[in-house]
Order: sequence, then C-alpha cells, then structure tokens
Amino acid sequence: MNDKPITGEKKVFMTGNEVVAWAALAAGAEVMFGYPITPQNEIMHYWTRLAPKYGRKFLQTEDELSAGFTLIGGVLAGKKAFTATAGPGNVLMQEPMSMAEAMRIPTVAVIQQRGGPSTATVIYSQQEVNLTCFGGNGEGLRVVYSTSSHQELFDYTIKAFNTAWKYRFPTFVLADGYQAKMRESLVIYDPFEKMEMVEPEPFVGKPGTPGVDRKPAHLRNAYSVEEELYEALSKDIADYEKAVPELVEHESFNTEESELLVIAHGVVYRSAAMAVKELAEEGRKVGYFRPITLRPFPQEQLKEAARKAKQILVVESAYGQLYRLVRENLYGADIPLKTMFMPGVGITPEEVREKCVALLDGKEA
Amino acid sequence: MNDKPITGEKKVFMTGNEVVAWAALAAGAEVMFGYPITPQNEIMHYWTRLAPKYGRKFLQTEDELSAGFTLIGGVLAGKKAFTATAGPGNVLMQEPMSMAEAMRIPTVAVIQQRGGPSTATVIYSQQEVNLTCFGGNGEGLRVVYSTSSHQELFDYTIKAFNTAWKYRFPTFVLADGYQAKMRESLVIYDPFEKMEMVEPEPFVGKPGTPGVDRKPAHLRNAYSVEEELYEALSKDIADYEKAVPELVEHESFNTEESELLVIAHGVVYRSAAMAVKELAEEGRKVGYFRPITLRPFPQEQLKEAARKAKQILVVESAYGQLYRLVRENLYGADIPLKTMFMPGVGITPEEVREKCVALLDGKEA
Amino acid sequence: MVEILPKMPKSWNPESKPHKFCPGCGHGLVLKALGQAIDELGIQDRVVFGCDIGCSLLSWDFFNVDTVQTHHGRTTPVMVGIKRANPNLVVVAYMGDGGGYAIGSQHLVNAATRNEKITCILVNNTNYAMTGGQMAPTTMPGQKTETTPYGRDVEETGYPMLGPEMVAAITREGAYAARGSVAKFAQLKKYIKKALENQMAGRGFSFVEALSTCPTNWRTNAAQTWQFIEETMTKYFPLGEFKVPEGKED
Amino acid sequence: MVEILPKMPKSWNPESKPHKFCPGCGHGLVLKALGQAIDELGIQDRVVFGCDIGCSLLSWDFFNVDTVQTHHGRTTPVMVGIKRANPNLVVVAYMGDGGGYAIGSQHLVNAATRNEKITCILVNNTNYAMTGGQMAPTTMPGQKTETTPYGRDVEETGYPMLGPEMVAAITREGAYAARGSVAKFAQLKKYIKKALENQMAGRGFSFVEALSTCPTNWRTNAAQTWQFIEETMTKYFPLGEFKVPEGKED
Amino acid sequence: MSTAAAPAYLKKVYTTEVNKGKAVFAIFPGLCKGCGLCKEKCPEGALSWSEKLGVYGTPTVTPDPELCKACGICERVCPDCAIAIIRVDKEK
Amino acid sequence: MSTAAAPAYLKKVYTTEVNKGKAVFAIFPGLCKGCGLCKEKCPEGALSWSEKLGVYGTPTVTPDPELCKACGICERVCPDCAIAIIRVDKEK
Amino acid sequence: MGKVTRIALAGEGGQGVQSVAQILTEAAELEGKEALYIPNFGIEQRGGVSIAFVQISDQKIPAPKFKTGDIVVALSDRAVRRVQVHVGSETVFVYDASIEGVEEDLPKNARKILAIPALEVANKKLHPRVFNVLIMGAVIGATKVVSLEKAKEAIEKRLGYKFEKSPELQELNFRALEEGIKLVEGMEVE
Amino acid sequence: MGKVTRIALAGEGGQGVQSVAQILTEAAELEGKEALYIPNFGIEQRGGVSIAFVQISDQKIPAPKFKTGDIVVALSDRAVRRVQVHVGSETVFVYDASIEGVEEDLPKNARKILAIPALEVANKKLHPRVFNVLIMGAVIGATKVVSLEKAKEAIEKRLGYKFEKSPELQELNFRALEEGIKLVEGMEVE
Ligand SMILES: Cc1ncc(C[n+]2csc(CCOP(=O)(O)OP(=O)(O)O)c2C)c(N)n1
Ligand SMILES: Cc1ncc(C[n+]2csc(CCOP(=O)(O)OP(=O)(O)O)c2C)c(N)n1
Ligand code: SF4
Ligand code: SF4
Ligand code: SF4
Ligand code: SF4
Repeated sequence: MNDKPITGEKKVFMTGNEVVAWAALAAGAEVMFGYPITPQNEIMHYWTRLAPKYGRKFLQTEDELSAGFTLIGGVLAGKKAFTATAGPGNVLMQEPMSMAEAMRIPTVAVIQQRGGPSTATVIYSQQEVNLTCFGGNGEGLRVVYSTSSHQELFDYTIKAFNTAWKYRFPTFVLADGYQAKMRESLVIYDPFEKMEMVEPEPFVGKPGTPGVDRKPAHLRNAYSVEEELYEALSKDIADYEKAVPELVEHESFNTEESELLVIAHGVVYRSAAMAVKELAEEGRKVGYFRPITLRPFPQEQLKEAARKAKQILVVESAYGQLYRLVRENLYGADIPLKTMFMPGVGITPEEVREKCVALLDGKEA
Repeated sequence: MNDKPITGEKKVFMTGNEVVAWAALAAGAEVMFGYPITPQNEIMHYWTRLAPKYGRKFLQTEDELSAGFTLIGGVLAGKKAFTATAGPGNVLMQEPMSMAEAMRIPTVAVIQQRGGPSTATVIYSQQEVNLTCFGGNGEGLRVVYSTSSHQELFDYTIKAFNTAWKYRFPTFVLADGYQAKMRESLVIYDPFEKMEMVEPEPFVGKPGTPGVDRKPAHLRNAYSVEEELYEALSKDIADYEKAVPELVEHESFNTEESELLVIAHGVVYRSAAMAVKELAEEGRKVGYFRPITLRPFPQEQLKEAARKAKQILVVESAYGQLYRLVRENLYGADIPLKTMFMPGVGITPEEVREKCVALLDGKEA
Repeated sequence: MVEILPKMPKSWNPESKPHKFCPGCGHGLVLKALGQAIDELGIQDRVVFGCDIGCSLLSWDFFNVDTVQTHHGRTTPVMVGIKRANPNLVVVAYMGDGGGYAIGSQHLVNAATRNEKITCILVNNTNYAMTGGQMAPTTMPGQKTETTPYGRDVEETGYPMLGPEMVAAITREGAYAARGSVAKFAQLKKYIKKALENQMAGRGFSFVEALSTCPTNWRTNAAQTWQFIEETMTKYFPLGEFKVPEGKED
Repeated sequence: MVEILPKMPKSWNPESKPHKFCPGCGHGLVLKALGQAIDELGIQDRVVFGCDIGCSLLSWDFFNVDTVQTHHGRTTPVMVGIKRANPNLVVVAYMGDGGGYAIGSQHLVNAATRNEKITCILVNNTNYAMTGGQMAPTTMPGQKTETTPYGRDVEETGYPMLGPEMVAAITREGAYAARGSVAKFAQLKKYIKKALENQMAGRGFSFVEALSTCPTNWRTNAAQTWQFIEETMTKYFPLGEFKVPEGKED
Repeated sequence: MSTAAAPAYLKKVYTTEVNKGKAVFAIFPGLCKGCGLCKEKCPEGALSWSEKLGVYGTPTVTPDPELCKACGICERVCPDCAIAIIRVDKEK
Repeated sequence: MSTAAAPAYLKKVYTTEVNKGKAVFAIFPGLCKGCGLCKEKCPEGALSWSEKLGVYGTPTVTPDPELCKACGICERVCPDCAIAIIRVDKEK
Repeated sequence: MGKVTRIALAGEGGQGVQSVAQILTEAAELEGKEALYIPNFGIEQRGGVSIAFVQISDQKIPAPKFKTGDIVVALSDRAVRRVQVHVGSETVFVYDASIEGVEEDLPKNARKILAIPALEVANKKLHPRVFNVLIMGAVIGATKVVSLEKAKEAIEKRLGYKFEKSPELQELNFRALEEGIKLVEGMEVE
Repeated sequence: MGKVTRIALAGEGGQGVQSVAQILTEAAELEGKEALYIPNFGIEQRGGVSIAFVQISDQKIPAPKFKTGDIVVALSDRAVRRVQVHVGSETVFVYDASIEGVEEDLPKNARKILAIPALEVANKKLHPRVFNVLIMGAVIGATKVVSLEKAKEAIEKRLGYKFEKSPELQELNFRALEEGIKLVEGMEVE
C-alpha cells in the first residue's frame, strides 16, 4: 500500500469525475460517503477503485440525507471526508449541510450540476447556484467555488478541504455535468509538496475520559430561547464576515479598457472568455469578470471591474441565478444589464460572441 | 355533517395556527397532508378535530418528503390539498416542491418560520425567505405570500389556493412562529360568498379509458436531452413572467413624503409600521414599503416607493435575506441602504423607532 | 392473409414501442405481466401507474393508463396521495430496488405499516441500473458493481435486503407480499394480479418484488443473463408468497 | 455524618441535573440504564452518544461522554459515520419512535441491512412527545393523540410499527434486537448492555427498543402512567429478545 | 384517439410456417432488439440469429421450421413483444 | 475538571432512618420533580407526599419509617435519581 | 394610536401563566377590546421558564413583541432573572414574596417593585391550584385593563365545564380573583 | 488562439461513437496536442442516439461545447436528424451510405456532404465489430487531425489487452483504420 497517490507533477487526460477522485486522494481525503446520481457517479467509481490502494474508505449510503449525515459523522470523528452529488441529491443534501452550517462542521461536497428543477436532465446546468449558496433554513454561511476547467476542478477540490477545515464552514465545489463527463488535460500533483495542508481534528473521541480528564464535547444545534441562538449565530456571522476578504476569488480581463463587461461563471465563463478575447483581439472594447467564489461573492472586485463599463452582459445556463447575484452585489451602480439566460443548456463561444457584437454595435437595447 | 364551516362573517380571537386551519376549511381544502413540526403543529391539531365534521381528510405521513409527495398525489387526483411545515421540514419540503414546480402542480404550503439554520429554535424567524423563494434545484417559479397578521393569514391562505390552482405554481404562505402561536382577533368569513373560488381539476383518473376514449395523462419531470428541458422550462418561465404583474402585492405608507424609507415584511413589518407611523405623526419624513409577495417581488412598486428616499432601512429577523432581495430589485438606484438584522429574534417597534430616529438625525452613517 | 399484429397487452401504449429499455431488460417482462393483469381485470380505465426514477422512469409513457413519473424513491407517497384522494382508482407504484429499499424505504415501511391500499411493484435487478450499475441494497455477496469493484463485502456492507420478508414482518391482516421473477412469468403475473385484486378489495398494502434482468450492467449475454437470474439470484431471494390476506397459497 | 450523594451513574453529567425531562418521563430511566451499563462496561472514555431531535435532544449534555445532538431522524447515519471513521469508539444512537420509525426509518432499515456496528436505542412512548403529542408509528389502536383526536383508526392508518421484529426480520448473524421497558429496569439494562457488548465485539447492528413513559402527553398521573406502560403497551409490544448473535437467551 | 400514424414497427413482419403448418412464427424487426433471451429459452433449440436486422441494427431471430413446436415460450419471454406465435387453426 | 461549582441539588437532602435503622432513605428535593412514580411502586405503600417541595415547586415524597423495608425499588424507578437508599451497615 | 397595556407574565412550566394570559385576553375580547397574546415557548415541554406576553388596547395592536412591559410578573427565581430585560422605567414589577435568593436579581430600574404574598394566600386561604387566578386578579387590580365582571365571564367560559361538575370550584376561582385584586389594592400602581 | 478542429460523431447506442472519440482524443494527447471530448448523454442507458463532441488543437481548448462542427458524422437515420443543428456552411457532413430514408433530412447548408460505404466495407471486407474504427479512419482521413501512427498507438493503448489474447485483432483494427482513411481519399474535404 502506497500512501502517496501522486508524487511530483503529472500531465493527464481524464474526465472531470476522475479528476475529483484524484484530487480528493491527493488532498488526503480518508473517506467518501455518497449516493449515486448522474452526472457525479464516476467520482464514486474511481474512488472505489483507487481508495483501497491507499487505505481510504468508502460508504454508499441509502440516500443523500444519509450521505450528508454520515459525512458529518466522519468529520466529527476526525477524518477528512467528502461527498459528491447533484440536482435532486443536492436538494436533499441541504438538510445535513444546514446542520454542518449550524455546528461549524467542515464538510466538502462536490456538486456536479444537472438540469433542473426536479429530475429534469442528467446532463448539465448552472441552476444550482441559489441552492448551493443559500439552500437550507439559514443564512448561507458557506463557501462555494465555481470551477471552469479540469485543472481548477483539481486545484479547488484540494483547496476546498483546506478552506473547510480552516474556516469551518461547509465548502462546495460547484461544477457541472459537462465538467463531470468531459475529458481534457490537466496537471495533477501532490499538494503536500506545494502548500500547507490543513489537517483535520476530531470533535469527539479525543483521548481521556470526559468529565474526568477533559470536558466532554457536547455538540448541539438546538436552542431553547431566541437569544441563545442569536448569540451563537452572531458569532458565526462575525467569523464569516471576517473570513470574506480571505475567501473571495475572481478573475477578470480587460476591464480597464472595456465598455461591455461580460459576467459568467463556471464552464460558461470559458465560452464567454473565448468570445471576449477574440473580440478584444479584434480591437473591440470588451472585457469579462468571472466570480470564482459565488459565496462569498467578490463584491468589491466586481464593483471595481464594472467601473468603466457602459453595459454589462450576464451569461448563464440558468434563468437569472448569477444575474441576481450580480444585481445585488452591484447595487449602487446603474450600468444597463443585458442577459443571456439558457437554463439547462450549454452555451457556445459563438453564441456569446454574437450577443456581444450585437450589444457593442448597439443593435440590441 | 355541515358543508359550510363558516357562514357570513364572524369576529374571532384565536391563534394563527387555528386561523390557518379555519382558512383552509373555508377555502374548501379537502385534505391535509402533514408531518409535525413546531411551530405549525396546531394547524394539524385543529384540522384533525374540525375536518371530520366537514367530511375533510387528513394524513400524517412519515416525514416532510412524504407529506409533500402525498400532497402532490392528492392534487393530481383532483383534490384541493395542502400542507404546512417549518424550518428543517421546509428544507425537506423543497424536494417535492421542486417536482411540483417542474410539473406545474398546484400546491399550497403554509410555512411557519422558526429559527435557523438546522434545528435552532422552535420559536420564530424570517430566515426561510431564501429557501421558500428559491429552494430546490430550479429557478424558483413559485408564489410566496408573506403575511403579518391573523387577518392576512386567513385572507392569504384562502388566496393561496386560488393562486395555486389558477396559475399552477407552488404557492406558499410564509408566516412565522409568532403568528403561529399568538392570539389576536380577526374576522373569518365564507370566501365562496365573497369571491370567485378556483376549483381544482384532476390530472389523472378522469372519466374514460385512456387510449380509447381519451389521451392518457403521461406526466413527467425527466427529460433526455437538454433542448427538451429548455423548451418545457421556457414555456413555464414565460407563463410565470406573464403572471408576475397579476401576482405582485405590496403595501406602502407615506413614501411620497419620506426621506427615510423603511422596508420590512411579515410580522416585522408591523413593528416597522408602528414605528414609522408614530414618527410620521410626529412630523418626521419617514415612510415604509412592505412586499406582500416576496416571490415574485414587487420590483416596480419598490422602485416607485423609493423614488424620493434619501436613505433606506431594511429591517428583518434574518441576516440579509430581505436585504438581498431589496438590493437586487432596486438595482440601478444608489440610495444608501441601512440595515437592522436580528436573525432569529423578534423586533419591537421601539427598536425600529430608535434606529429610525438615529438615521433621521444623521447619527448613524 | 390476415394482418399479423404483435401480441402486446391491450393496456400497453403502442405508440411508445419499441420501449426504451435495453435489449433483454426484465422491465419489459414485468410490465408485460402487469399489462396482461390489467387487461384481465378490465381496469385500464381506473389504473393510475406511477413510476420511480431509475430505469422504471423509462415507462412514463409505457401504458395507455394515466401515468405519473415521480422522483427517485417517492412513487409510494405519490400513489398513496392519489389513492387517498380518490379510492376508486387502482394505483400501482412501480420502482427499482434502489428507489424502494434505499432512498424510499421509509415510505415503503410506513405505507406498509399504515396498510395503505396501494400496490407496489419493485424490480430487483441487484443494482442501480439507471445510474450505471452501482451497488443496491439487493446486491449479492461478492457481486461486482461500479461501487463494489472488488465485490460486495458482507463484512463491510452486509447481506442483501429482503423486501417481501420485511413487509410480511411488519404488516398484519389484509396485506399481501410476494416475490416473483421474470424467469417465472406465469407466477409473477399471478402475484401481480393478486396484488391488484387485494387493493381492489380494499384489504390492504400489496407488495410484489420482481427479480429482473439487467444485461447491460451485469454485462451478460443471453445465456448468462438467464443463469444469473435463475441460479444466482434465487440463492439469495427465494420466490413465493410471504403474506397473503386469507391463508397462504402456493 | 458521611456526605450523602445521589446515586447517579458515574457517566452522567452531574452539572446538567436535574435533567430537562418532564416529571415521570421514562427517558430518565432509559438513560439511567444506559449510564449504568456504560459504567459497568468501563467505556465512558470511548462512548460517543448521539441524540435525535425529539425529547431525546434534551439529553445533549446528559452524560459526561462526547455527545452529538443531530437532526430529527438522522442520529443513525451520524453515528454510522463516526463509527466507520473511528471503529474504536462505542457509538450509541438514541432516538424516539418518530425519529427511528418514521422520518429516519430508511436509515434504520439500511443500517440494519448493512449490519453497521452501532447500537441504537429507540424510546417508544407511542407518540411524538417533543412536538406536543401527535400520532407516532407506534400509536396504538384507539389511542387518542393530538392528530388522532378521535383515536387511531386501524382502518385508516394501520397498526403500530413493530421495530425489533422488523430489525430481526432483515438482519442476519451478528445482529441483536430486543424490546425492553422502563417498567422492567433490570431487563432493559441487560438488553442495553448486551447491545453495547455486541457492538464492542464487532459483531453487528444492535437495536433496543425501550417502552417508555410520557405522562405529559399521555395526560396520566403516576398510577395511570404505570398502568399504561405495563398493561396497555405490552399488549401491542411484547418484551424480549428478537435476535441474539449466539443463541436466543431469556 | 389512435389518430397518430401507425407505429413504425408494424411496417415489417417476417413470418415462418412452423410446426407442420399448424402455426406461424412472426417476428417484428421493428420491435426486436436482438437480446437473444428467446433463443436461449427455446426448448427445441429452434431459434437462431437471422440476417434481418432489428430496431437497433442487431440481428433478429428466426426459427427452424422443422424444430419449432410453436410452444409459445419465446413469445412469452420476449420483453419487447417482438414474437407472435399464431396458431393457424385458430386464425382461420 | 469538575471545577464548576457543586450542583445546586446537592445543597439539600432529607434523610429518614428506615427499616429499623438498617438503612437511610435520602431524598434530594433539588432533583425530585414530584412525578410520584416511586410512590406507586413501593410494595409496602410506604411513600407519601411530603410538605417539602421539589425542584418544580411540587411536593417531594417521604417514607413511613415503619413501613419502608429499604428494598430500593423507589430508588430504581426514580427517573431523576432523587432517591438514594443507603444501607447503614455498609456505610459504617 | 390608542394606549396599549403591556403585560409580561413569567413562571415555571406548571405555574399556569399561559392560562392566565389566555383568560385575560379573552376577558378583553369580551369587553370589546383588542388583545394580543403570545407565549414565549422553548424547546422543552416542561421545565423551562415560560413567559406570556399580553397586550390589551382599544385599537388593533400593532406588533406582537414588546421590550418593556407596563406590568411584569415573575413567579419563580428563574423567572425573575429571565424577565429583567422586559423591565423599564415605567414598569411595575411584581413578584411572589415567597421567592428566595433573588434580592440581587430584582430589576434596578422599575417604576415600582411589588412583592405580593400570592403563594401564601393561595395555599393558606384558598387552594394551591388557584394560585394563577390569584395572580390574574393582581394583574387586573394593578392595570384595570379588564373589569372584574368580564374576567369572571372569561373564567366561566374557559372552566365552565369543570364548574358544572364541581360548583364549589367556581366560587373558589372567583374568590381567588378578588383576593388577587385585593393584594395590590392601595399599592398605587396606576 | 490556435485553430481548433471540431468533430461531432453521432450514432446509435451500440455503434461505438464514444470509443472512437476516446481513442481519437487519446491519439491527439499522444501527439502532444490538446484535446477535449464530451459525450452527449441522455437518461437512457441504451437505445438513444449518442453524440460525441471532440475538439483537437495545438493549444488549450476554450469551451466544451460548440455549435458547428468542422466535420460531423452520422451513423443512423435518427443520428442524421439529431446532428443537423451542428452543421454549418463550413461543415463536412459524413454519413453512412447504407442509411435509408434520410434524403429529406440531409443538411442543406453543409460545405460538403459525403455518403461513405463504411458499413458495407466493414461487413464485407473486414468485420462488423470494427465498423467504428473504420469511421475513425474516415475522420482522420478527412481532418488529418492526428497521424496514422499515433492513432495506431492509441488503439494499441486502449485495446492492447485484447490484442494480446487474439493478435489477429490488432491487424484487423489497423486495417480498418487504413480502409477508413481510404474511404475519404480524394474527396477534397480539406
Ligand atoms: C434524490 C435523488 N438521488 C439520486 C438520484 C439518481 N438516481 C437516479 S436512478 C437511481 C438508481 C436507480 O436504481 P433502482 O432504483 O434500483 O432502479 P433501476 O435503475 O435499477 O431499475 C439513482 C440513484 C436521483 N434521481 N434523485
Ligand atoms: C425534519 C424535521 N421534521 C420535523 C421536526 C419536528 N420534530 C421535532 S421532534 C419530533 C417528534 C419527536 O417524536 P419522537 O421521535 O417519537 O421522540 P419523542 O419526542 O417522543 O421522545 C418532530 C416531528 C424536526 N425537528 N425536523
Ligand atoms: S440498464 Fe438494466 S435495468 Fe436499465 S433498461 Fe438497461 S437492462 Fe434494463
Ligand atoms: S414530553 Fe413526554 S417524552 Fe418528552 S420529556 Fe416530557 S414526559 Fe418525557
Ligand atoms: S427476446 Fe425478443 S427482443 Fe430479445 S432477441 Fe428474442 S425476439 Fe428479439
Ligand atoms: S420517582 Fe423521583 S422524581 Fe418522581 S416523585 Fe419519586 S423521587 Fe420524585
């Protein structure tokens, strides 16, 4: 049994689901809890093949509720653990994630979005933005990374473990069916050689007899009076707010020169970026802004990027989920917002380009 | 057995949960499917006592998933049916509601918000706004009424049935633990005497042999290819957008005269309204805006109400859930926004007043 | 010469044929048995068929009967709701072993306990077929699936779930529970028919597990497929009736 | 004179006493039996106690053992996760009949099938106590609750759920299933102890249902409380062991 | 109802006289997916792969008229109702 | 550990010598909730309501020294561990 | 806006403050006034401190929650501590004289603090079970928010079915009400 | 940005278009090029039309989905209909000559439409099971997107374990590849 799944760096060509399995292995994840759902199944398939070789564990549960709650159990016992799901499974996953949010339990969940609502399609979508950022009966004290390529899927799956364990907020890697199923090249590596990896710690089952050698862990999520909850929540919110500047990530291009700013995230951002770069090369005044963290949202960064824009185009494979985030985070500005909403279907660079050209030429109001 | 639970009008003094039970009876609801959760339990308690007297039915299910899905079944078979839940139950309810959303099944759910996230408190909160408006893996094609008094609880519970069956979007009455448990007076009435009531219709089990006398109902929520889903969704979105102007409701006061506009919803709006009215009587330039439908949101109306405002104060028993809606819907304006966030705890008129005075006096930036 | 027509059950929807199941899939046989039972009972006009997410969803337009395709594991409660709202209908909840024994087992167990007057038909193909062949609660010891690539280890994950036995253990008079197999078509059809009749008589919860083939995920040819269902599966899943309303038959 | 101290189990947390349960609540007795069992087995340092939402949540600081208060119905999976992550721990999932047999029954059934090496203690008080006394899967025929104000009607909602019987029906060697009662303290304690020992031996899923009192929602005085649990409840819920790893005792 | 065009699978049927002319073995290539379940179950070993392709471009089956006793087992085990055994005496 | 102040229920205990001085019946009013389960279970009928109030302001129980045999049943059935029967020979 | 009388009642689970609030608001209803009553409820069925927030007015009551009561009543030591936050400079704070060890915890800012021997009177003169009605009397006496007559009517409405069986109970309750009123007489709370 | 070659392959479940795409992109990898391959997958395990979207370039491929292919291949009548949307004025559209009844459905706007007798050649000259490798050959022939050498290497890599058991299979596959290339020779597709 070899403890290091990867040594050094290695260029590979694989599906996104395979990438996630390798990333989790590389990050030192010890156990995966999961329930099948397309398009994330192959994460489990690769994991179950690879994990035993590195002494890692797997449990297929009876549903996503159980996957989330066993995950919480695994984390409480001190393991680096994770899960993956999508669509209706992500809906159910909100129950355990709301408990993790309340109890500050570091969880990592990879979401491969599919079409919605309901069962819809098994293919692809960006319709789980609302749900992943703000699902559950709470305030959405979570971290959501929206990835766009296999390289990012690898990098951010690893990062998610560090974020979760460092800040103790449920952390999500939000990808999609295209990323799950497509093959492209990336470089995989051993993160322990490259960065400081945050190690997990048990919440329960530490050495010593509780009440004798140490305090017992008495972990709860229920409070009897309003004020008790308010106090607990206020602390969590303060922690979250404090972490925001360290957490937010974005990418932007040509914002200084652009009159048209295109905003997109995830895989759609790639189409947007391609269209924008082509147009920019042709001398058109166009740039893009891409939030990497959808929660917390890079608000200041967006405001800065939009400073020069005369119009903004929001492109997404959903009906206004990113758009609402943009409007909310750009409150105070009054740049005209244009949209390209394709809920549940992919968007090609050509389509974005066409829309941009129309907007730049003033052909579309 | 008397078919009319109420004839004419009657002043009563009861708890909000009792009000909901009476409203559902009055609206002609034929069956309730539910699972216990505080603070909505007494809806079921009153319903199970009253329903048999009027030939209505009840089923206590094994969980909220089942409550939501049996509800869907009841509706499909042609019954006016409803459910009620709260908190973690509302989280689970998202799975069936996402199916109702996808299949345009008219459902009515009364949500008595409690503290969140997770189990938190059984008391009260406004932290289920995100969840109720946008829960599920979709676009939130729903109608959400936020009530503030027992009278409204009665009126809007009745209205919810009409809205649901007329427009075929899942419809929610969003109240809270205070409204659930408090007693105050209201006038109950027989809505059939007062308005046109939309009658339900079966989706399955209509007369005739399918394939012989009529087409079979083949209802589904799963699609094989992206484009098929896109087509179905586009139609639903168009229907929703078309209904928005008919659906949105709000209330406002003194917005023409006000420099400070206070925005609040639900029970908190009552505290806000009291504080604002007091101050207005004292000659201060203050008004309020209160969305009654949180989804769809009365965007135009808010913009109009905010036209004169020099500052806006958003007051809610949550950490920015209404605030985000306000920012998003007010995009384009740049009126400074102030906040009073009390997640999970009640807000008194005195507290709102104090904040307003500070803002009016320019004491708070 | 007379026109020669396929001998499909009358209640099948000819327009959706050939159906969407894979070559050699047992779902077609279970639904043939169900179709014939519906025909023989003359209830096409009052059956409501509900299918789960799982390969069963491919039957959403299979019959010329009113059909609701629901969520993974949720067909039981949807059909309970329909039946309670309109007891005159004959409702069939059609699901896979994942839908019935894993994600929807709370519904199965509680519908059985409440003695809901519905008929459940659960297709046991020992794996999660629709999602590409993962372990199911019914996966057999040593069986390889996509999530038990080295075979199901009973030490780690126990023995296959015994559904009709469980239903029999928690139900009382009025309930019906049986296990048939597409490899014994006549028996399976009889069980399904009895399960429908039991509902129609208003006696109680009626449950039939059908052992079924999944050559795609088993990666079997026709000969291996028959062998798998007839020999391997019956080692773990005995056929027969486990609960009958009035005196055990068979 | 020597200082006189209450005879609480050593593993109880004295600082959270008097505990939060109502006067006459059986939860205190179940947890006394569990506390004594933990003491006698000397495992206070490696027990992790998980409590459900239900009145059981009131035990979140009951013991001087590491404790996790989870969600309604979800204690079983949380404890499964803990046990799988650290098999050296002895985990106890403590829940009510609503949590175990209704909303969490898929977890119970599947943990049992997978033969998870955990101990579940399920408190059967025939109602949903925490939420104010609604019907539970264990509510008895004719019993009045807040959601069966005219008594549970078996025609409408069936007979009470038989948990240990169900667990026994779906588990194989290694599992343990029993039903005790707070009215038979010594027996209950023995069952709980065996259920813990069975887990410690790594044999398998261990399940104890404890009949328990809820004077608050039963609206009974002390005499009626005893009568209810000793006479009424045992009519529907026989005490005893339903599955023992090596030969049935008792 | 039934206003829709006749399903494509009705367009083609291959028939073989079997059991000494007492029955006809009919196969609908528009329904046959070539799974071979029938072929395995034939007690007489009468079925073999045919040149004719089925709905998925895979071979359909064809009976040996000498061996087939028209017992109907293949018809029964076909999950797609692609085989029909028609007893001629009944038909005429 | 145990650095916290001693729990309030330890502050008060009422004791009664029972069974001819061979045992002490001790009740902690800081623990007794007055449920009466013990009273019903006493095989000797030795327990009755006391003037002393328990933690919820309800009456605690007190034994009749003549009747109490120190069998320990009340101690066992108390869900709150409010009763302790101490055998005097052991203690001394 | 009309004057609203705000009353907060706090006690242990069994002390019946919620019934007091209910009867009180029903009496207000009978009087043709507007009333709003909201219990403060926690997770436990029994054992926690329970607070009833009552408001009575001639007009619709604006908001369910208030910070500062006109009269705040505490019936146990824990209750005394819990309701401190609801006491302001205009508040009359009432507590039972038998509560021990709360000297430190009594509000410092109340308009008036009254220790009334309600428990004693109930136990000695009447019956422990009408303790809460006695408290209701005290509240009515201190606030005059409803008339004695309507208070009796509300009691009758709520407990009438019990009175039918044991008519002496009616007498006992009405006496408790009157004794309660007497307890605060001359204490100059208005 | 470098030139990206975009290929869409569509066929029935069993026709092996996904393996073609996989081998093709692996060959590109071996060649040191960048490749991106995404299957279009529906709900059914079998029976639906399956499309493989392949892009090969000298640089990173920007986006996974494209609208218009440089070469679009359809292997069944249903496939012909499904992929119409991916055909543009620059597209070479290839379909199997044996497909019947699609005359109406052939794209009107393609740069070139090629009916190749792949099925016939596979069945008669080679073996039905290498039909898809033949198609791969045709694609390579038409696009020159990878070299014959690397294509063989990729086949070897993927099917090598089978070749070990039956070495004649290697020969068969390689011949299929070459026959495929020949099928489009001189058709002036570049
Ligand atoms: C909540 C949720 N989780 C997971 C899925 C993904 N899913 C679809 S079908 C299926 C398994 C189907 O297996 P089974 O029920 O045994 O039916 P089969 O396909 O074998 O006939 C799963 C896990 C889903 N649709 N919804
Ligand atoms: C998802 C969810 N649904 C409902 C509830 C509300 N709830 C809390 S406790 C409870 C019932 C408890 O009954 P049981 O499990 O029998 O335990 P008991 O209180 O009787 O000990 C319910 C329904 C919840 N907390 N979460
Ligand atoms: S995957 Fe298996 S169960 Fe599903 S249709 Fe194909 S053969 Fe049938
Ligand atoms: S409500 Fe019942 S179960 Fe809950 S603590 Fe009180 S007596 Fe015990
Ligand atoms: S069983 Fe049916 S589908 Fe399968 S090969 Fe035979 S005729 Fe064709
Ligand atoms: S059993 Fe315990 S709590 Fe109950 S009355 Fe007796 S001593 Fe008090």
